[in-house]
Amino acid sequence: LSTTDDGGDGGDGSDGSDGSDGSDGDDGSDGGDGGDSSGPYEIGMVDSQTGSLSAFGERNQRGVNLALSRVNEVGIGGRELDIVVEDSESENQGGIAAAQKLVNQDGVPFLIGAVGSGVSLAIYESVVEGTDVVQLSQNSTGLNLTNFPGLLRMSPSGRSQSLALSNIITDDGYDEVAITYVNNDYGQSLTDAFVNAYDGEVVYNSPHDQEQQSYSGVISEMNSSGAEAWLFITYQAEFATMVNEVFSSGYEAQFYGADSVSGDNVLENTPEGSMDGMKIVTPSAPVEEENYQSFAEDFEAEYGQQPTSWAAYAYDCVINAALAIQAADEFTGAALQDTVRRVSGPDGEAVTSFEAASQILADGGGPDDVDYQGVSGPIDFNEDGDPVGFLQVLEVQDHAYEGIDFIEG
Amino acid sequence: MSDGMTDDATGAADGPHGGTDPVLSLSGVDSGYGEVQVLDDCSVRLDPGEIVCLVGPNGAGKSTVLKTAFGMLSPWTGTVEYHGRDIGGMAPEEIVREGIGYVPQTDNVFGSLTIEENLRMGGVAREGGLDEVIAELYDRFPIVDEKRNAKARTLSGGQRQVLAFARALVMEPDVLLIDEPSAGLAPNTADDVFEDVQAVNDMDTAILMVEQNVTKGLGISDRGYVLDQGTVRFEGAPEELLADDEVSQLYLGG
Amino acid sequence: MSDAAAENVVLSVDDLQKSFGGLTATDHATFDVERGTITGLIGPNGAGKSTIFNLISGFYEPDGGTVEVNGTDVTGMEPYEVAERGLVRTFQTPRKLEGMTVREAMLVGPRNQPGESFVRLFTSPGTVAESESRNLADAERILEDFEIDHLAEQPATDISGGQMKLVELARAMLAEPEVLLLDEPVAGVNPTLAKKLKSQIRRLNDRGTTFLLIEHDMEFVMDLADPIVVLDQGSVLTEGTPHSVRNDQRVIDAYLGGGA
Amino acid sequence: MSLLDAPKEAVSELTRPEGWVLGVSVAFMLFLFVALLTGALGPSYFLFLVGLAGMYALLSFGLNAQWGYTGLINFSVAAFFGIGAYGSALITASGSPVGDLLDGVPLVDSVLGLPIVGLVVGLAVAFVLAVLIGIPTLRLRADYLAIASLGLAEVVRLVVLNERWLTNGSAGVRGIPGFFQGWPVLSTFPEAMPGLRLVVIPGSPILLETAFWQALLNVLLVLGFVGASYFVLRRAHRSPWGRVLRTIRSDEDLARALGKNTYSFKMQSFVLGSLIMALAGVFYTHLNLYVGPGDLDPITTFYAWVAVILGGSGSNRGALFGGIVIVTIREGTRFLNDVALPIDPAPLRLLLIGVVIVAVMRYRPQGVLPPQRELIWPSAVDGGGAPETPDSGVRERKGGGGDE
Amino acid sequence: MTVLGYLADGLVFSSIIVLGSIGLSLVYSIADFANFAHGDTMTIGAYSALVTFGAVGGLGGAVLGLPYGFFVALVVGIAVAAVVAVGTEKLIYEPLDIDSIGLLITSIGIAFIYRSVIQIRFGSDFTRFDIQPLRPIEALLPYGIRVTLHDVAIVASAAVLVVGLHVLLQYTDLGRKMRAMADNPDLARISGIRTRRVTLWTWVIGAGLAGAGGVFLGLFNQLSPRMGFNLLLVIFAAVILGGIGSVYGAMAGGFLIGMINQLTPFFSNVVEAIPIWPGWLAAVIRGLISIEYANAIAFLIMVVVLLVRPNGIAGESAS
Ligand SMILES: Nc1ncnc2c1ncn2[C@@H]1O[C@H](COP(=O)(O)OP(=O)(O)OP(=O)(O)O)[C@@H](O)[C@H]1O
Ligand SMILES: Nc1ncnc2c1ncn2[C@@H]1O[C@H](COP(=O)(O)OP(=O)(O)OP(=O)(O)O)[C@@H](O)[C@H]1O
Ligand SMILES: [Mg+2]
Ligand SMILES: [Mg+2]
Repeated sequence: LSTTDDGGDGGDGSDGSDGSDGSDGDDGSDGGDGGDSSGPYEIGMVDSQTGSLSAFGERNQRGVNLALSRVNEVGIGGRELDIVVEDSESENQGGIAAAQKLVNQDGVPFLIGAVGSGVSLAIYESVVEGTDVVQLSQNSTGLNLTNFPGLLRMSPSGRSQSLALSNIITDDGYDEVAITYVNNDYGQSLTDAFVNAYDGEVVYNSPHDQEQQSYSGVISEMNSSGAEAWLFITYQAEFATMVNEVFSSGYEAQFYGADSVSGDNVLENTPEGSMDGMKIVTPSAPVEEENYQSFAEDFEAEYGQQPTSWAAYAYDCVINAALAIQAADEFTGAALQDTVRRVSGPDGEAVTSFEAASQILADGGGPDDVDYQGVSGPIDFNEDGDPVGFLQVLEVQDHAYEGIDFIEG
Repeated sequence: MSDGMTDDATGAADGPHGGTDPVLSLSGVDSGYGEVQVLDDCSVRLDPGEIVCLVGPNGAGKSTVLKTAFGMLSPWTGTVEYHGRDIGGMAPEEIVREGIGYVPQTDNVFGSLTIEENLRMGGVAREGGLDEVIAELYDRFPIVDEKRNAKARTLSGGQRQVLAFARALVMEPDVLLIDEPSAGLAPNTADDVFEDVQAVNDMDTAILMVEQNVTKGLGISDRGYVLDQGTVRFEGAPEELLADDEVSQLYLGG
Repeated sequence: MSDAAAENVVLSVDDLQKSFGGLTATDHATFDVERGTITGLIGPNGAGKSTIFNLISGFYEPDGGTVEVNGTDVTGMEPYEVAERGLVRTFQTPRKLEGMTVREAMLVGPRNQPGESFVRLFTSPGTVAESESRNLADAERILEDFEIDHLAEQPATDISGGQMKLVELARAMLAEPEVLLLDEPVAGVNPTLAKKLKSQIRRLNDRGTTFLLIEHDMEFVMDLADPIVVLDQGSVLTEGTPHSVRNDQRVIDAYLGGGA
Repeated sequence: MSLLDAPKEAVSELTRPEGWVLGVSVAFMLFLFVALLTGALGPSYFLFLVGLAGMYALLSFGLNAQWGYTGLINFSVAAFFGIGAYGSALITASGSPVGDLLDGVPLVDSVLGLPIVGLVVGLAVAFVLAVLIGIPTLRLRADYLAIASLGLAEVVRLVVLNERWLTNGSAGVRGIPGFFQGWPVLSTFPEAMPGLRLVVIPGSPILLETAFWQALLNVLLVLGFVGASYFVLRRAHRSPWGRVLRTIRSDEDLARALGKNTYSFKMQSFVLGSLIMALAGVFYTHLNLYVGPGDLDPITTFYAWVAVILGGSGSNRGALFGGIVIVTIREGTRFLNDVALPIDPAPLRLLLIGVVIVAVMRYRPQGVLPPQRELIWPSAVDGGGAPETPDSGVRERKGGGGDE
Repeated sequence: MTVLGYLADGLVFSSIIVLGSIGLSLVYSIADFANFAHGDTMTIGAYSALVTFGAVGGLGGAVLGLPYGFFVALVVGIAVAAVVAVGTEKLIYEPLDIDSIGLLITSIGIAFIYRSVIQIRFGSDFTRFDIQPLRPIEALLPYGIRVTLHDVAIVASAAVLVVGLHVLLQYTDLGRKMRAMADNPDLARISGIRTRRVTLWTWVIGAGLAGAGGVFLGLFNQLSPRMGFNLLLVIFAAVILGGIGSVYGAMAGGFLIGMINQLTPFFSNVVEAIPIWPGWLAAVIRGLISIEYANAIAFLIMVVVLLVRPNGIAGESAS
């Protein structure tokens, strides 16, 4: 039964989604391993290369490239890793079409994707569910994903962020808060969770659309709500606009934010001092840890800027996938389903780089003998497919982010 | 029916007439729209100071002759000459500057512009003296004067025709091509227009005119052409054409 | 008007008024069109003839006065409602139908085609086909009568000015209305052909169609129409037989001029 | 003229562009076929693309019935598409808020969840909305509908996004069954079919498994929708009904003068088009099994317009073709990825789509398959009404001698 | 925030919309199609200015909180947008032989091309001009008006451009020629109007203003490859509201739409305050007049305006 395919071209369409039954069952019939030891392992990624979340896609891409070079320096059992990236256009339709191509055409057994929570779920429901392809979302923090154990994600659920935020705001002594959130699955679910957890009064709670030219209406309403604590659950571009508008309108408030409002580009594009004192909760490995430091160094060397958590998530996705492939007996969805959690799970020796982890596997170690510690956190997927959240609390001081606290999910 | 007459037609078309050089001449022109040929070896000549009238059935190609002379269509073969210079295929906006004016059969005013603006647009290619000319035209066409500031769209069919005529005169052209100036005009107004045509002609403007009001049209003309199916079938003095039984029966409604 | 006369009146225009801004285009115009006549409507340019057509056919809403067709008040009705009551008009400037051949443009003419009901296309395709064949034959015949049958497959926009007028007229005739309002049907039409159209109009008239006819071609109108209504500055100047109108000094002054 | 009736004549009757399109299409089909056989093209993926093409074809059918026939400018294709999709999804999905809202209502309870009910509801909502939009706007100038529909699209999108009690808001609706859920045989067909393994080219087997059979069902469904719509549209287009619409498109006043109730005709055309768009939405729901507010993005409207214009306004075949072209452009450009390029492939793909659109407009401005020259009820022509008129034109007439 | 405050915000935003809508309207009437690449033309203007500003930087002194270099960048932004548009006209639109809807579709293709080129060159992330944002003008704060000098600069520059255009159209023949051409291009040529030249000028003016709008948009908010495209729908609404093809209508429409967009919070305060009966209606209205529906409200108001004036604010009444 064993066949050789993967003849170098991307479009072999032979492996991938094994049916639940059928002639080839779940043995290694169509795996690309075995006979062909020279061709690269091909996995897929759905990213927001264009559309409203394309800025995130770009950040992801940097992490992916860095990770790929790390992996391919070492190799996976002598073979390279290749990622076919398809564009979701930041929309469900595009995302599903992209995933269709990757899964049913390119036949990838492992799919990284997508950015937006809505798109990730749409892909899962319409393409991945019912097959044994592994889907690992790089950026989705929407709470709903927790209900789909088969859908893994690298970024922790927003719930822990929301809890953390509500605690911080309460601890800072504010019993009134004004919230604005980006009107999508991400914004809405995080906000819902926050409102549930927060004991004080939410005096203003309103969504805003992405990519508007002005949010002065929103911030003036926040201002008139009377709350002194303002919580922003939105993306960088939108947040930067809001900060500028707050600044040039002369409003004053204590800002809080969820992960997506932080980033170098926000700092660069907002006036000095306009956010000082703001507190942001973001999932991250402890920045002082050695593996993050080396990641950040490499990243700076390559791209001339600080990494963002989106780059870190994408980086970890790739490393985790590579380890799963190396640990698996064969290159099939079923086999990868088995190893993907275990190589970064709590059992085994904690290692912080692909090289080290790969070494253990090469030395005959099983998937449970490694515990890859990611640059975005310890990973350790739970039964819902969510990683263990490690949260960093950042405070803006002198127009720069400083870690002031570290919370274990 | 037409076969018998073609012979006369070709004979009439060539050779200068009386020795003067024509101001405008089409010789052996084929022309048409897209792939569809309309004019077939068509030759028409306009001498200085003349009024020439083109008559013929609907769809004969009369308007096409004017459009080809004015650069709206390029001749496929043959030449269009103005004072002996080939102007075939020159753009209309340039031909205006050469001194030829054109009044189209339909769509001949700017509906959304006022009468005044219509006249001003008629003079965009003028070097100067615009206001004087326009004042003169107002004098000559009271109908137009009355409605200076009305949008041309609101004019009645006949009023529009007058405005279109006046618009072409703003340039004080050397040659004027007019497509059915009397169509839709009341008898008295039509008479006025024919008088105006003559008046313009008296000021040394040669006129090539298409008319269906053959009696009046030919009545003021120096020469006439009968066009059918894109070819000149007859050419001659108006009296001759009107007198010819065959011509008058087939084309002039006699 | 008396009741007896009313029986015979197919179109009645009563005290119609319409102004545009400061300009009064129709000024208390009143006249009747009797069944079976070819009534001429003449008058100087800008007298308001086309405006009256627009008022009658429902394209303009009158400022005052009424229009009755066969005794029904149609004032303020939609044009299609007026047409449904048997009155069809042509336009002075011919309407071009883009993306259609001349034949198709003709086939729009007939009124109440069964195939114009979406449902019947599927419930009774037979009836649709039948009426369509009939209309096709009619259209073909009338195109021949008008000497434009060779244009049948020509795009309806790619024909000469005069040909457009012919299509416009032929199409309106295909509608077979009770009253046909023609706005300068032979302006720009070759005299020889115009003569033939005259007999077409007469023939239709013999078969019962009433005409209201605007035309500046005196030969045409005087030959064909009786009575003739003369309009000037929006109101009726006089009304009568061609002979009486022609010799009316006011008409000569306002309209005909010395040459006629 | 149909290919089925008389293939030979039909081929010989084709104009040059038609022949060209036919040639290219056949070549493309062959290419796909070979790709499928050799395993270079995954069969499930191929069927997915066919489904998408069918969906776009439906959208462009709908728009064509509005713009191509009647000249109605509708910028809310995405809204009607979304209404079809949401209507069907909210009725059938397990996680639908509508299910909770209507919980306990006796009769309704028993039909909720049936895709066929979803279909009916989706179409019904689209119908109502089309009529509501049509009433104020269709009496007025053409641009008016354009702007109102632009507004409508935005309003519908925002309502879907914000009214969580009804639509689940930004979370979207999930838990949607396949269209054939609950049907005898078909509902379990994909699972029941054995996984097949065909080897045409040694070493590149073709695997036909559950996903494939599922996709096959979807394709059958969309083919059914497309076929039915095409049948209706074709008949309507060549009928006197369609002729009135074309008259309205070119000169509404003329149609009115000839006694046509143009308002009613415009309404019919608008509603018909909207229903077909909603049908596309219904299909989409059961194809992707998930709908979210993002599916109402105006980009769908763009693509429908591009499909109609590329295909040729007013042409049903063109609309069908346009739908296929859109999928080829949108999804085919993904294969750019397989070629190594120095620049970021994603914007490049956008660039390529732009270039293709411009190129088609440049070289085939009237669309690839413009409508047939003349549209007359077919059996009436056969019935002997229309004589065989030659290809007209002045030239012809010359040969023909006198007119009298 | 006071009504004055909202109005001031509206004025700033309107200025940008007005610049965009004038150009769109001009091209609409002359070239006879709805140009979907207009938004991306704004983006081109903005990014050209960004590059220029990066090069010349804070040249010399400053007016209204803006270095001279910014005005240089503004001019370059205008020029580049105009040049690109003229190039596109010459290269793409002019040789085309299609109707207006075909041109519309072509312009969608053009829009994709513009946008992708910008994204390839600049990436998809947002950025800003390197100009320190300002605090609101103190003197106006007591009135509840919170605008900065930059906002004033935007409004003033837009006003200068609009007045300039007005003068150009009113005191030269160009405006009349444009209208003549829009009315009947064939007759325009017959009358001796060099229509190609008029078309090119139209593109220069339309795209130039769009470029300026893009630069101000960048200053007002931020730059991203989708910035102009995101504004396009609003601009279209403004143009149609104003009456298609009317420059002054476009100004009025742009002004109104910009205002409405910024006034939504104010409207929602108003409906909160006034009693509405019955209760369910109040709930519905209050639900709808909220910031989530800001865009929808703008459209609805537009539809209502059009119901009253079917041809737009400045359009001529229907016959
Ligand atoms: N735009 C066009 N495209 C194609 N064919 C045309 C076009 N305009 C006119 N024709 C055809 O060319 C022929 C000559 O048209 P032309 O307008 O020159 O006739 P004409 O002699 O002026 O007739 P009329 O007296 O009716 O105005 C006609 O057969 C007509 O069908
Ligand atoms: N829509 C309109 N708006 C303003 N004025 C109009 C309008 N339509 C017609 N008029 C004016 O009303 C008057 C009558 O016009 P109408 O078209 O009825 O004249 P007519 O008798 O048909 O003339 P003609 O014989 O020249 O066609 C004219 O002065 C015209 O300018
Ligand atoms: Mg002519
Ligand atoms: Mg008239």
